[in-house]
Amino acid sequence: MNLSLLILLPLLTALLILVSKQLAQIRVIGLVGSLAQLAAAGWLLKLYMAQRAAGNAATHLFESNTVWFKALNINYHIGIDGISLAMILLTSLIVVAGILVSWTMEKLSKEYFFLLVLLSMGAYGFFISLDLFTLFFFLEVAVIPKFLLIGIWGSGKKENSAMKLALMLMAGSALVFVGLMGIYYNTHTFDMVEIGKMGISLGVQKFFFPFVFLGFGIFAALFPFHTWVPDGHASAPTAASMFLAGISMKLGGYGCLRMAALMPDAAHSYSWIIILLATIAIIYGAFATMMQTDLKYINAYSSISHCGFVILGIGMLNKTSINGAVIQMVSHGLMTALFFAAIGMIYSRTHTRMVAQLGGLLKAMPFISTVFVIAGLCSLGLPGFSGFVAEMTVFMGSWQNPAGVYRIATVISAASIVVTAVYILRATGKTIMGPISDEHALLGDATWNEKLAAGLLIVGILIIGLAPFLINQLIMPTTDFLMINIDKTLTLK
Amino acid sequence: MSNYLYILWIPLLPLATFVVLGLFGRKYFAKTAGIIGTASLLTSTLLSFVAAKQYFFVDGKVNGVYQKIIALKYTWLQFSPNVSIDMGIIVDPISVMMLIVVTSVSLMVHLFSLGYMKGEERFATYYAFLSLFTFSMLGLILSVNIFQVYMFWELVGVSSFLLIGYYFNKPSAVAASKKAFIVTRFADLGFLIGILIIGFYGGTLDIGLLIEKFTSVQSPEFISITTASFLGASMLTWGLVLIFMGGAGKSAMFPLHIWLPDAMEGPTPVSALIHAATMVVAGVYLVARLFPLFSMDEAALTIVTYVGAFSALLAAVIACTQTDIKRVLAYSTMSQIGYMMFALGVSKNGGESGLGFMASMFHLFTHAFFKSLLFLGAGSVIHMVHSNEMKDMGGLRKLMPITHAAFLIACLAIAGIPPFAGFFSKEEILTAAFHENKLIYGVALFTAALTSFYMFRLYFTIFWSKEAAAKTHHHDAHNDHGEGTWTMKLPLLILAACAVGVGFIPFSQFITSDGAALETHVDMVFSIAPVALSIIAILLSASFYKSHNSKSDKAVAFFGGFYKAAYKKFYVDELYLFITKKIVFPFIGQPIAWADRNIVDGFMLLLANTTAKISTAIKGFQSGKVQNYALYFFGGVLALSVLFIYIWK
Amino acid sequence: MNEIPLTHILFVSTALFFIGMYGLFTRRNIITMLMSIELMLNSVNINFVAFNKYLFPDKLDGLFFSLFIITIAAAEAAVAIAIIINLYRSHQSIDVDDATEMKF
Amino acid sequence: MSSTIFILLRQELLLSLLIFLLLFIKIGKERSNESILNIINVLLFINLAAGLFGSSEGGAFNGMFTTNAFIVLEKNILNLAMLLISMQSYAWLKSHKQLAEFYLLLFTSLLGMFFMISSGNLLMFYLGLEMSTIPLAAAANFDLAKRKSSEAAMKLIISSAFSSGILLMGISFLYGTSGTLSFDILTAHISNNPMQLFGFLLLVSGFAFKISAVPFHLWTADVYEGSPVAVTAFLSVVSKAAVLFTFTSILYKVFTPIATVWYGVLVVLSVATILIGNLFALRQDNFKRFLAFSSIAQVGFILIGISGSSQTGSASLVYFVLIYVFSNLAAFGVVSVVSALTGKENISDFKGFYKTNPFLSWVLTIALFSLAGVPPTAGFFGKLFLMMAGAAKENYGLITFAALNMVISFYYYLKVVKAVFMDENEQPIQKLSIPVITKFAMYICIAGIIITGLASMVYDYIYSLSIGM
Repeated sequence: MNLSLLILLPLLTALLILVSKQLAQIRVIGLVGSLAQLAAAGWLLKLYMAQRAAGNAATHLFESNTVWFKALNINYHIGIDGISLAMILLTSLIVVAGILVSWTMEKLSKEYFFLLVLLSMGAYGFFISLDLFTLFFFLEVAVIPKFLLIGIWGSGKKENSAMKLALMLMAGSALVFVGLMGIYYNTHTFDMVEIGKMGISLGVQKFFFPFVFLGFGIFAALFPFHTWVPDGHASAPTAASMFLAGISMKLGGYGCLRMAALMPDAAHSYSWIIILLATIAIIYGAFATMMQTDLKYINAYSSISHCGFVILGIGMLNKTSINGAVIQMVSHGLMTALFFAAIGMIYSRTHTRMVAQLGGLLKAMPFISTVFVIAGLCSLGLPGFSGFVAEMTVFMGSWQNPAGVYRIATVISAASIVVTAVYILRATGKTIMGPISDEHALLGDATWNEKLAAGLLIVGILIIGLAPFLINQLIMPTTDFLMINIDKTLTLK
Repeated sequence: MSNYLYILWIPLLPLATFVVLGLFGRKYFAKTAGIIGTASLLTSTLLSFVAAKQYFFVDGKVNGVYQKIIALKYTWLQFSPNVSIDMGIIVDPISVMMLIVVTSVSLMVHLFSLGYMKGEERFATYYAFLSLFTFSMLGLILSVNIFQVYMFWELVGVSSFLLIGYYFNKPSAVAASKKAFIVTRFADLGFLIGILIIGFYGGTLDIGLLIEKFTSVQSPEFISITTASFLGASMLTWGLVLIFMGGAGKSAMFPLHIWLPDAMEGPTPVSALIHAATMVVAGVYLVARLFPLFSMDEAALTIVTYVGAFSALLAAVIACTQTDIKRVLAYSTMSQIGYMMFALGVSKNGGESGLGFMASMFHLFTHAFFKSLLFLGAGSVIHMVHSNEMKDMGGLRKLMPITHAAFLIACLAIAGIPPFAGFFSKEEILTAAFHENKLIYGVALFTAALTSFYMFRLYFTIFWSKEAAAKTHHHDAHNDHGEGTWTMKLPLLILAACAVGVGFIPFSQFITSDGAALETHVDMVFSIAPVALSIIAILLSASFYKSHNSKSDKAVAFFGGFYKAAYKKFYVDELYLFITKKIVFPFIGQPIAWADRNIVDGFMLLLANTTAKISTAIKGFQSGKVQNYALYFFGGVLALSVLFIYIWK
Repeated sequence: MNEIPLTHILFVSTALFFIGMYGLFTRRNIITMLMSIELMLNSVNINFVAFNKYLFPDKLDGLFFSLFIITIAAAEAAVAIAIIINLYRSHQSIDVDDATEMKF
Repeated sequence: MSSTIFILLRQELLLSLLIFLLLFIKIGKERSNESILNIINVLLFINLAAGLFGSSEGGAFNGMFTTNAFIVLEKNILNLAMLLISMQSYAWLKSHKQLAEFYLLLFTSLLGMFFMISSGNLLMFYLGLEMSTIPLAAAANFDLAKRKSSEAAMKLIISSAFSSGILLMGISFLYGTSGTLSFDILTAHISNNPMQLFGFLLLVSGFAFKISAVPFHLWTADVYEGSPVAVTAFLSVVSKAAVLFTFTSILYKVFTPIATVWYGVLVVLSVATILIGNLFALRQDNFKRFLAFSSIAQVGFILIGISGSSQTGSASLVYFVLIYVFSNLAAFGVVSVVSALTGKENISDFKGFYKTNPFLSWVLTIALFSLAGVPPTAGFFGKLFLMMAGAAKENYGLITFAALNMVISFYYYLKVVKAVFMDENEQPIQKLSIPVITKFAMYICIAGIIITGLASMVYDYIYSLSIGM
C-alpha cells in the first residue's frame, strides 16, 4: 500500500470541503473522509501484520523514496514501523471522533473542518516520513491550523492562547531546525535510515541533541516549556483540544523518541537531565492539576503530567520503558481526547466548565457522565483501561534502569498516581456526583454523533487496556530494533 | 492439571452479568436485574462448591500434601523475556477456601438485596456493580501473578468506590467513597513499589517462581535481595513491608483504617459483602498468599504482628464507644482482621509452628459468615427503623424474631462462646499467640473480652432496652413490612446456620501453610480463660444496657477523657485532614499552581514583554530626519571600516 | 617646476568630501544640502582624475568616469530640484526639519 | 556580430521599445486609461514571454555588458514582478491622469536595473544604478497632492544621492588601487591593503543602502509609507531584487580574494538587519511601513544565504527572491486594492476584514504565511534554503539567532492574521469589487506561492543555472 495515500486522503477531503457549500454537505464530506482515513489505517495495520507474519524483518515497511530537492539531497522518503503505525492508528481514530463531536459547528464551518483535516494531514505526514526535512515540514504544517482553530473558534482569552501556543511551538521547531542543520552538515543527508546506519560522531551528537530534544520537547510539553498547554487546550474548541492533546503533543513525543534513537550517545549522556525534567513534569503537573477549578485546565495539566511519563520512558532508554512510552502516547492520546470530548459535551449543555458550578450530572446525562468517569478512571490508571498498561510498563522499565538513583525518580513518578486519584475523584465527585442544580436537571443526554465519537475512543482504550499483548505485538519488534541501535553505542563507549 | 479449567467460569459469569447489566440494564432489565444477577452468581457458587469438593476430596492431595495447581496461565503483557503479567488461575487450599467464602457470602448478599434494594431507581446498576465486585474479588483470589493480584486489587478498590458512592447525590456518600478510594490508593502505591522491588530482584512476577527463588537461601536472587539494603533494611524487608502496606490499606489496618467506618455510607448489603466478609480480608489473603516470602524475613513478620495486634485493640476500644450500629460493626471487623493479621505474624511456614497461618485462615473463614450475618441483620433492622443510630432502636426482639435470633447467634459466635464458629477459630489464634508471644496473647485476650462487651452492648440496645420500643412500634404501625420479604430472611437463616456449623469443620485437615494436614486439638483448660472473660464481659454489658439505666453513663464519666478520645476515634481522621487540608494543599498544591502561572509562564511573558519594550525604546533611531539618517549611514560606514580594517583582518 | 604630489590632491579631495558631508549633516535648507552633496561628488571626480593622471596615465577610464558622474549629478539635481519644488508646494518650506512627518 | 547583440540585449531593447511606445501614446490622441492599461499589460506580458525563449551567453561592448542564462532568469523575474505590479495597480491607475509617465518612470528604472545586473564594469554598474534610482525618486512623488509623497521623494533622493556619493568614493579608491574598472581584471588586483578594503567597504555600504540593510536602512520605512502603493511594491521587490542580484554576483565574481572579509561583513549586517527589522516591525500599524520593516528583516535572512558563498547560496537567493516576488506582491496587491478603493492603509482598519472580504483575506493570509515561512507555502522553503546555505559555514550561532528571530517575525505576521480573522470590528472595510485583472494577478501570486515551494523542479532549475564562487 502506498503510504502517500495517508496524505492524499486528507488533502482530497480538505479540497472537497473547500468547494462544498452548506454545513450538512461539509460535515458529511468530513466524516466520510475521516472514515476513509480510518479504513486506510486499519487496512495498513492488516497489511503490516501480514508482512511481519510473513517474516519481513525490514525495519520499515511500505518504504518509498523519491527525490524531492535533488540539489540539497532532500528526499520524500516515507515508510512505517510499528511505532509510527500505532501513531497513525491513533491519529485516524481521533480524527473521526473529532469530526463527530464538532458535528453541529455552525460558525464558519467550512474553514473549521478544512483546518481540522489539514491538521490531521500534517500529523500523518509527520509519522510516515523518514526524511528529517520532510519530518520538519509536516511538523510545521500542523502548527498554523492550531493557531487559527484556537484563535477563531476558541473561547476565553483565545487570541493570547493561540499566539502563545503558536510562538512556543515555533520556537520549538526553530530549535529543531538548527539541530537538523547540524546533523545535515555533518552527515550530508537528511535520511534518518542512512544516518542511523552511518552514525554521528560523539561531539556532534553532544552539541546538537539538546537542540532537537528540547525542540520536540516543547511540543511534548516538557517542563518548563509546557505553559502553552493549559491555555491552548483550555481556549481551544472541543475538537481542537482533542487534536492538540491527542495528536500534536504526540508529534513531540514521537520526535523525541526518534532523536534519542538517532543520537544514542548523546541521549545516554543527557539522560539524567531528561529524567529529571520528566519527573518534575509528572509530579508538578499532578499537583498543579489538583488546584485547578476549570475542567479543561484540569485535563490540560494532567496531560502535562501524563506526557511526563512519555519523556520518562524515553529518558530511561531501555526496551521496556520505551515500549511504555509508546503505549503511553497512544493511551494518553485516546484518553485525553475522550476526556475533552466529555468536557465539551458537558460545556455545550451547561455552558460552564467550572467544577464549582456543576454537580450531579449523572442524574441528567448518564451517558456523558459515564464517559467522563471512564476517562477519569483511565487517566488514574485503572486496570482494564489503557492508562494502566502504559504506566505500569513505564514503571517496570524505568525500574530496570541500571542506575539505582533513577529508582527515586520512578518512585516519585509512581507517587503521582495517588495525586491523580485525588484530582480525578475531586472532579468526578463535584461534577458527576453530588446534588444537581435545577436548571441542569432538565438537560438532555448525548446525541448519536457524540455517542459514536465517545464509543470509538472507549473501544480504543479498552482494546489496549484488556488486550495489551496486541499493541505490544505491534510495537515490540520496532523497539527491539531501536534498542539494537541504542545499546550498540552503549557498548562502544 | 487443567481439569480445573471450569473454574474460569466462576469469575467470568459475574463479569458477563456486569457487562450485560451495565450496558442494557437501565433499558431492559430495570426490574429483572436482581434475578439475573442472583441466578448467575448461584451458578458460580455451585461451581465453586464443585471445585472445592474435587480439590479437597478427589484429586487435590498428592501423598498427603495439597498441591498448588496452576489451572490456567496466559501471558497478558510481556515486559521483557521473562518478566510478564500473566493472567491465570491457581488452585490451592486457600484460594479454594476463598472461592467458597466469596461466592456464598456474595450470593447471600445478592439474595438479601432483592428485597432490601427493591424499588431503587438504579436497581440494575446496583447489581451490575455487585457483579463487578464479585468478579474482581474472584479474580484476585485466583491470581497466579503478583501483578495480576495488583490489577484485581485495583478493580476491587474501584468497585467498592462505586458501591459506596451508590447514593451519588448524597454528599456524605460521595465523600466517603472518595476517602475510601484515595486512602487505599495511597496504600496501593506501596504495594506497587513493593512489586517493583520484588519483581526486579526476583526477575519474575510469577508468584510460584518468586516463592521458589526466595525460599532457597542459596539462590542468587535471594542473596542479591538480602545483601542490597536501603536505609539499613534489606531490600527484601522493604519489598515485603511495602506490599504489606497495600494489604493494610485494603484490610483497614492502623493507620490506614480511616476509610472503613465512613465506607458504611454505602447500602448495608454492600457493607456486608465488601466491608465485612471479602474485600477487607484481601490484605490477609495477600499476606497468606505470599506467606513463604514473609516467613523468610523476620522483620516484616514482626511488623505484621504488631500492626495487627494494635489495630485489633484500638478498633475494639473505639467500637465500645460508637453509637452508629454499622460503625460499631465496622470497627469490630477491623479488630477481627487484626486478629487474622497477627495470627499470620506469629506463624512460621510449615509444620506445627504453622499453626498461626491455619488459625488465621480459619478465622477468616468463620468471620466471613458471622460478620456478614451481623451486617445483614443490622441491614434488616435499619430497613425497619430507617436509622443507623442506636438511640432510635430498642425492644425490637418482638417485632423481628428471626433477625433477633440470627443476630444473637452471630454475637455469640464473634464473642467466641462455644460451640459457635468463632470460638474454634479464635481458640486456635490464641493458642498460636500463646506459644509465640505472650504480650500478643495478652492483647488478644483483652481484645476478646472487649469484643464480647461491645457486641452485646449492640445486641442489648437494639433488641431489649425497653422504652424506645414503643416509639418504634408506633412508627412501625405505619409501614408494616415487618422483617421484609423472604429473600431477606432466608440469607439470615442460612448464615446463622453457618455461624453455628462451620466451626466444626476440621479446618486444619485442609488448610495449612504447607498443605500437609495439621493435628490440632481444642484444649479445654486453655479455653477457660478466654471463654470466662467473654462471659463476664457479656454479663457486664447486660447489666449496662439490657434495661435502660444510668450505669453506662457512670462508666462513661469514669473513663472521661479517654472515652471522649475513643469516641472521636482517637483523632486519627483529624490528623489526616490536617495533613491534607493544612499541609498538602496550601503548602504544595497552591505554590506549584501559583508558580506555574506566575514564574514559569511569567518568564515566557517576560521574554515577550522585554522584546516589546526594547522595540519601543529604540524607536527614536528612526527619527524621521533625513540628516540623521545620513549620519547613521556614515556611522555605519565607519563602524564597518574600523571592524574590518583594524580589528578582524 | 616640480609637480604637485598625488597625496596633496588626495588631501584636497578628501577635505572636500568631508566638507560636503558636514554641510549635508548641518544645513537645514534642502537646496544647500543638495549643493553639499554635489561637493562630495566633485571630490570623487577629483579623485578619479588624479588617479588617472598620476597612476594610470595610459588609459582614460577615470576621466570618463568623472564625466559620467558630472552628467548624472546634473540629472540627479534636476529631479531633486523638481521634488523640492513640489515639497515647497505642499509644506510651504524647504527646511528639512519641516519634512519629518513620517517617523518611528 | 550585430545580430548577436540584438539577441543578447533583447530584453533591454524590448523594454526601450516599450518606453518609446509610451512616449508615442503620450503624445498621441487621447485614449481611455483602461485601453492604455490593457495595451501596456499585454506588452509587458510579451516582454516577459520574450525573455523566456532562448537563453544566450556572452558579452557586448567589450565586456561592459555580459549576460548568461542565470542573468536572463533574474531579468525575467524582474519582468514578472513588473507585470504583476502593473496588474495590481489597475484599480489605482484607472483613475489617474499621468499613468503614462508612471510607466515611463518605472520602465526606465527597470531598464537601468537590467544594465546594472549584466554590467561587467564598475562604470556600467554605476550608470545602471543611478538610472534605476533617479526615476524612482520621481515616482515616489507620484501622488503630487499628498504631503507624505513629496516628503518620501525628498528623503529618497537626498539619501540616495548621499549613498551614491559614498559608493563613488569607494569605486574611486578601487580604481586608484587597481587602475581598472572592468570586473575581470579587477579581481586579479584585489588584496586586503587598507585603502582597497576601505574602498570595498564604501562600495558595500552603497549596496547595503539600496537593499536597506541596517544601519543603512533608515530611508526605507519613510519612503515606503509615503509613496504610492505601486511604487512601494516596486521599491520593495524589484529594485531590491535587482541590487541583490548584482551585489551577489559582484561579491562572488570580483571580491573572491577577500571572501573572509566580506563574509564577516555580511554576518554583522545580517544580524543587525534581522534584529532591528523585527523589533521595528513589531510596533507598526501602517501596513506599508509594516511591510517595509518586515522586508528589512527578510533582507537579513537573504544576507545569511549569500554569506554561504556557494552555488546553493546564489541559487537560494534567486529562489527566495522569486518566492518573495509572489508573496510580497500578493500582500501589496491586497493593500493597494484596499487603499485605492477605501484609502485605508492601517492594520487596525483590517479588523474583521474576513467577514466582508474572504477572498482578499485568504490572499493576504497566505501571503503573510509565506513571508513568515510557514509550510506548505513556498516561503518556508525559501527561508529554510537560505539558512541551509548560510549553515554551510557551520556558524550555528548565526543560524540559531536567525531561527529564533523567525519566531519574532512570526508574531507580527500572525498579529495581522489575528486582526483579519479574529478581531471584532463595528464598521469593517465594506465589500470591495476587485478588478478582474487584479484578481487574476492575485491568483498568479497564490499559485506561485503554493507551487514554487512544493514543486522542486523550480529550485532545481535555478540551481542548475546558478554559479557558486
